Amino acid sequence: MGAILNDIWGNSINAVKLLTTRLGKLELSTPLLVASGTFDLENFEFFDPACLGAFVSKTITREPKKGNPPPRLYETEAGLINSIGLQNPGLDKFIHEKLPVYRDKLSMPLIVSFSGSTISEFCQMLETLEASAGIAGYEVNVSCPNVENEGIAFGTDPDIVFELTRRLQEITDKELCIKLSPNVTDIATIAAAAEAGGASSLALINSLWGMAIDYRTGKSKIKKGIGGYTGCGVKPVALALTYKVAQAVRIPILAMGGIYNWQDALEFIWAGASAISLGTANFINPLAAPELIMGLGEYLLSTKKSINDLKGKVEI
Amino acid sequence: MGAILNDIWGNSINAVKLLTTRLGKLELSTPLLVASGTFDLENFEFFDPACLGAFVSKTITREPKKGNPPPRLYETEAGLINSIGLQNPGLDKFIHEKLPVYRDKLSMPLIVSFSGSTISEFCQMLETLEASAGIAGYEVNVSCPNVENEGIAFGTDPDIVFELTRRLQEITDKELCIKLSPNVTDIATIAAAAEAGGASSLALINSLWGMAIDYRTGKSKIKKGIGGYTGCGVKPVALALTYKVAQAVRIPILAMGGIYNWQDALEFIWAGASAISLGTANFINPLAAPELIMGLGEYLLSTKKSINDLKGKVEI
Amino acid sequence: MNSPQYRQRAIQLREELSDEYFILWIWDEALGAAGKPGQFYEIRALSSLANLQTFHAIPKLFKPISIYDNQGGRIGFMIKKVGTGTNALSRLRAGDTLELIGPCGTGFPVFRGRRILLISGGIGYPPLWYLQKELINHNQIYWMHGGGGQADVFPCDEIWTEDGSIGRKGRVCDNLEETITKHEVDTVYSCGPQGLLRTVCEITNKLDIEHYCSLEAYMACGIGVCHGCAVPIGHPEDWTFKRVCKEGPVFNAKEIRWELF
Amino acid sequence: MNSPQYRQRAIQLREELSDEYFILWIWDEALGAAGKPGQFYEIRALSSLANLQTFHAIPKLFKPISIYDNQGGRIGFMIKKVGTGTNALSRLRAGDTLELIGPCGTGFPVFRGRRILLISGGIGYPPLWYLQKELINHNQIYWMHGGGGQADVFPCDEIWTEDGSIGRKGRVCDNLEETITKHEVDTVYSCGPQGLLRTVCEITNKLDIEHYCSLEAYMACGIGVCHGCAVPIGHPEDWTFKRVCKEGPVFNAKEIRWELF
Ligand SMILES: Cc1cc2nc3c(=O)[nH]c(=O)nc-3n(C[C@H](O)[C@H](O)[C@H](O)COP(=O)(O)OP(=O)(O)OC[C@H]3O[C@@H](n4cnc5c(N)ncnc54)[C@H](O)[C@@H]3O)c2cc1C
Ligand SMILES: Cc1cc2nc3c(=O)[nH]c(=O)nc-3n(C[C@H](O)[C@H](O)[C@H](O)COP(=O)(O)OP(=O)(O)OC[C@H]3O[C@@H](n4cnc5c(N)ncnc54)[C@H](O)[C@@H]3O)c2cc1C
Ligand SMILES: Cc1cc2nc3c(=O)[nH]c(=O)nc-3n(C[C@H](O)[C@H](O)[C@H](O)COP(=O)(O)O)c2cc1C
Ligand SMILES: Cc1cc2nc3c(=O)[nH]c(=O)nc-3n(C[C@H](O)[C@H](O)[C@H](O)COP(=O)(O)O)c2cc1C
Ligand code: FES
Ligand code: FES
Repeated sequence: MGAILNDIWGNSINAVKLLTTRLGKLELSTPLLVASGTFDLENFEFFDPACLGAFVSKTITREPKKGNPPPRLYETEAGLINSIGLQNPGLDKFIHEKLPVYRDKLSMPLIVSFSGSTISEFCQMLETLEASAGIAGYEVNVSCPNVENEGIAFGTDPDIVFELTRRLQEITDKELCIKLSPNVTDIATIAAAAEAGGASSLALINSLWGMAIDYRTGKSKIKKGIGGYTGCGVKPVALALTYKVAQAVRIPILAMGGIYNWQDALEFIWAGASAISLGTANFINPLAAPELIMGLGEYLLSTKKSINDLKGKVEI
Repeated sequence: MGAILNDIWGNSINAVKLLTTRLGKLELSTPLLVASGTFDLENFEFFDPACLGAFVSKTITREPKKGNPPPRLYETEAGLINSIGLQNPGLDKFIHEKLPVYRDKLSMPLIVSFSGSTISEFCQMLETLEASAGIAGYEVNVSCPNVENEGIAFGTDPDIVFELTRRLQEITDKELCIKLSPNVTDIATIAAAAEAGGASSLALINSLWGMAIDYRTGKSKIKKGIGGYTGCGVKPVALALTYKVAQAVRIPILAMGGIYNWQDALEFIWAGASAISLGTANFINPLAAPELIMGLGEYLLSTKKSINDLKGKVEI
Repeated sequence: MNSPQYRQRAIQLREELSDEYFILWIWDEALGAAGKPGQFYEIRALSSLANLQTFHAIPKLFKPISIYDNQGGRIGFMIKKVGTGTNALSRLRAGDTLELIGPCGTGFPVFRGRRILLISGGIGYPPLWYLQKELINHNQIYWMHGGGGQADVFPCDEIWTEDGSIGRKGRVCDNLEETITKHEVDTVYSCGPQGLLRTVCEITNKLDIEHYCSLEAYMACGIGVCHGCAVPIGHPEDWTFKRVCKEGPVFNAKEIRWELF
Repeated sequence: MNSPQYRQRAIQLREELSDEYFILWIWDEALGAAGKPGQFYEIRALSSLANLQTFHAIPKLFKPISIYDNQGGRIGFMIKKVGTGTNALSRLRAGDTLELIGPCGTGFPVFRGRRILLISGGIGYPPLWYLQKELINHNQIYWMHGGGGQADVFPCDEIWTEDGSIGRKGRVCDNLEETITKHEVDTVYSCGPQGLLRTVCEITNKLDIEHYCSLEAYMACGIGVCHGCAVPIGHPEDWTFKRVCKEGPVFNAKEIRWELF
């Protein structure tokens, strides 16, 4: 692994071994990933890419998406509200313009996040992506409204999640990770449905609903009103849901939601995560990734434990 | 109204008028209440009770409840996780020991919070409470698991909420406020069900799920694992849900969730709340209530607006 | 003054004991008159909710700290830095403002004519200091205190350290049964970490000796309203959760249901 | 240096302009060589995530601040205190550490032999200061600046204040059409509050004059990855959301779709 870790641990091969983890079909050199929509190649100007076990790209849809009107961001006392509206260039442009660059530049597995508004749209997209080289796996973003089903988000209905996953796993042999929304009554049932459908891993959480209003003027800080809430303030929720899902499924969990440092990462690993992602933290601290991986590596070395030894071993 | 306000506003009758609000059947002298389980008579040692428009007591159940094993509390970066487990002396002791004291000591309307595990238990409790003097209204805590319905919490099923509310409103003519849980896929439908069933107001939010783990030892900070997350970090979520519910119903909303100061209170009023409650803030700042009401009063005076003028007028 | 009060008081003096331990002194005659040994205050370095708007710093909970000393209004808090709250307190200097809620809890029962053993571990020392001053003229007292190492021990009759750096090496409860017998102890007061208190309770229960034990708990309100600080108290078949901040922190050792912790 | 870099740099000098405005100077030759007028940095008072554990203070986002001056590595940021982030910056003194991400964005196009009008409002001044130094020897420049009152205005050719406390009374764009005609302006550069920029765009579009307008947006990443800073840019029938931090902050006035803001 990268120079960055060797610098700290004096070429210690042990730390490197302790950090490896498995996310479904992927063997990762570190348990650290980046959350879809919060990270891109530009961030590699700030640190050594070897920190990352895999790279998750921003969610794409079949057609280009303009995204939501501004303002799209507001920082609260303990997190961030965003309302990007899945702005993206669409599947074609992704495959012809972004993917070749990723193939060229990325030194770690690429996980492509995508979303659709009908099951067949998801399937078509996956078929097209399967025809392209350089993709190690998929993160399926099911938080888009389902046009076949009264606009209810895919991710809130276990039957739809089951059916969607079943259809998708028929198309690909690569890593198939379903990304769950926290804004549901019973995330464990949805997680179990994804597992039953054939998902090889789960990612959680996507953003919580959040809102902020200018107390002087009464104006919503976000143009669309309600946005997605992420960062430090959502950590207790993300951790609770990670634990719930870990109790309900056997497939690996990629956990995220308010992870800012290695201590946070450990909480999620104890709760049952096989890997973790940095999202909002990338904005708050450009060096969040290397600092996390160094702290985690040092902790593992000092306790002589691997990710696997700690995973899910929370004591209740 | 109380000396505390007159001190600040020079006996200004205007501020007093501007602060009045209506919560269903109750005319309140201020829009400030206290969240069930976070406040009791002891707090009145700290400030003038005239700050409060009404008093909400800790949730009672028919039988006494021992509550959850310790540790029950953990403070996170931006809030509090609790796992009290509805410890309470039960309905009988409440009526014979607590209620007389409240009747004696409270200078504002008393709203009694109660909970049950079957619809008939809720009804029986309400009948018993109706026979007692000194109660201005009820807050119905529907976050207890429903024993008739596979242990699923009452508050997560719109049909049950409708039926429960319908039955309860037949028993009482007093204020009937249904307190909603935020841990649901679609709070607006549940709110609408409560309104259709005959609720005269809604309270929200109860606590979010939350968890914290000691990163060194892997031990859950809360004995039961998952607890209820409240305070500053939940504010964006509470505000989003308040707005959603305000769009879905016409009955008044008693909003709470991370309100710490008057600026926070205003955000919820803009979003559609007729009244607001302080919960976790009572622990963080013993003077949160008077400071909030003074700040809010000064704001209303300076803008010559009443609660009613601002309520729900958020600009999206 | 029956119920806990809220006050903001200037720190009169700060005493440095070691890197980890320090004492904050305030002055308040009325509070001084109200406090009893074993009672505590919820205290905090002055924090303003206004900070939320200006600095985006979120104020945190108060922390329970025993009355260490009370000289008719000169009230002392002896504090060990262990985490966020106590570290914030450790940054305070004379002249800075302390927020207080208290006095909280019920305190120790005070007797006359007894043969008393005080036993404390680490930060269990401060409440016993205040207690022994109340007991000293009317009872025979033997005080044993233990800690991790040299920094964790304070004046008393018998010192134990786990690393053996001063006093006897081991845990302060290692010889407890013999000490109780040798000194013909009839009443024990204890305060310290859970593990220690549990052992002391086992021994005094076995010997059937009166024992008042001051428990710790994570607290939110400190005044009995939130039920966050509950501990299981009562008879094995008939116990309830009592509040450390209201019915406690001192409980009769016979009634503490350790098996339910 | 094509992409923004992350640096921590000591503040060399802090210059006080008024209660609300100040300048922070740092020194970095490589960054100095990379920066162009109209570009900006995401900056912050050094915050550590370690604070989360020790002080429970949650670090916040960086804030976009234009390059105000750049003398071959002596880089200045002129800042107005308006909220949390800029207030944290205002507490910095010489010797303190600044965190920087940049240079960000594309900056202003630079021409020769033009008749240029610079128009700025409030905190739109700093990027135009750096720009006019680049333009001054090769163009004819007229600079108009407006602000609320005396504290908000800085050296230029024509000053406006809303309260009339100094210069002409009114908004800096009140006489804009005449000024453009009188000075035979062919190129306009603008920066300032949205309302002002919108008016300036309307006028220059009507007169069909080249106009480069530097927009503001709330930012998270500052480097083009989050799409949080989007503004609608393009033709009325064929526009997309462009990123102020990457394709901007400077846009061609004709392409800014104000009707979609
Ligand atoms: C009635 C009572 C009287 C006390 N008297 C004193 C005193 O006189 N002097 C003194 O220094 N301390 C005293 N304590 C302990 C003191 O309250 C805690 O050390 C303090 O609350 C820790 O807060 P923190 O924010 O610094 O640490 P945190 O960041 O909350 O925690 C640091 C570590 O301490 C543990 N911890 C936190 N709070 C407690 C607790 N209440 N009990 C056990 N472990 C805890 C955490 O799990 C963590 O490992 C007393 C406690 C009680 C309940
Ligand atoms: C490309 C660019 C260059 C800039 N250059 C400078 C500069 O050289 N000097 C300077 O002082 N400022 C500059 N700004 C503005 C500066 O970034 C904001 O003032 C700052 O982000 C406010 O942050 P805060 O935390 O202090 O205030 P906040 O607490 O975030 O907000 C305070 C008030 O300002 C409003 N506000 C916050 N951010 C913005 C924003 N980006 N645009 C409009 N309103 C906002 C809020 O709604 C609120 O009313 C620039 C902005 C951009 C986008
Ligand atoms: C600006 C922004 C953009 C995001 N875009 C996406 C996206 O395109 N697809 C997706 O699945 N999640 C998206 N997310 C959610 C994150 O991937 C992640 O699930 C969430 O931020 C929680 O993690 P955090 O608290 O560490 O940020 C976005 C989050 C932010 C803040
Ligand atoms: C310690 C504690 C105890 C609570 N007990 C109850 C309760 O008995 N009944 C209830 O309906 N809500 C209870 N709640 C939830 C609060 O009433 C309130 O809904 C929640 O705390 C959100 O508001 P806040 O963020 O202002 O605290 C409790 C919350 C806390 C922190
Ligand atoms: S801390 Fe709230 S009841 Fe004891
Ligand atoms: S601020 Fe993230 S893309 Fe511009």
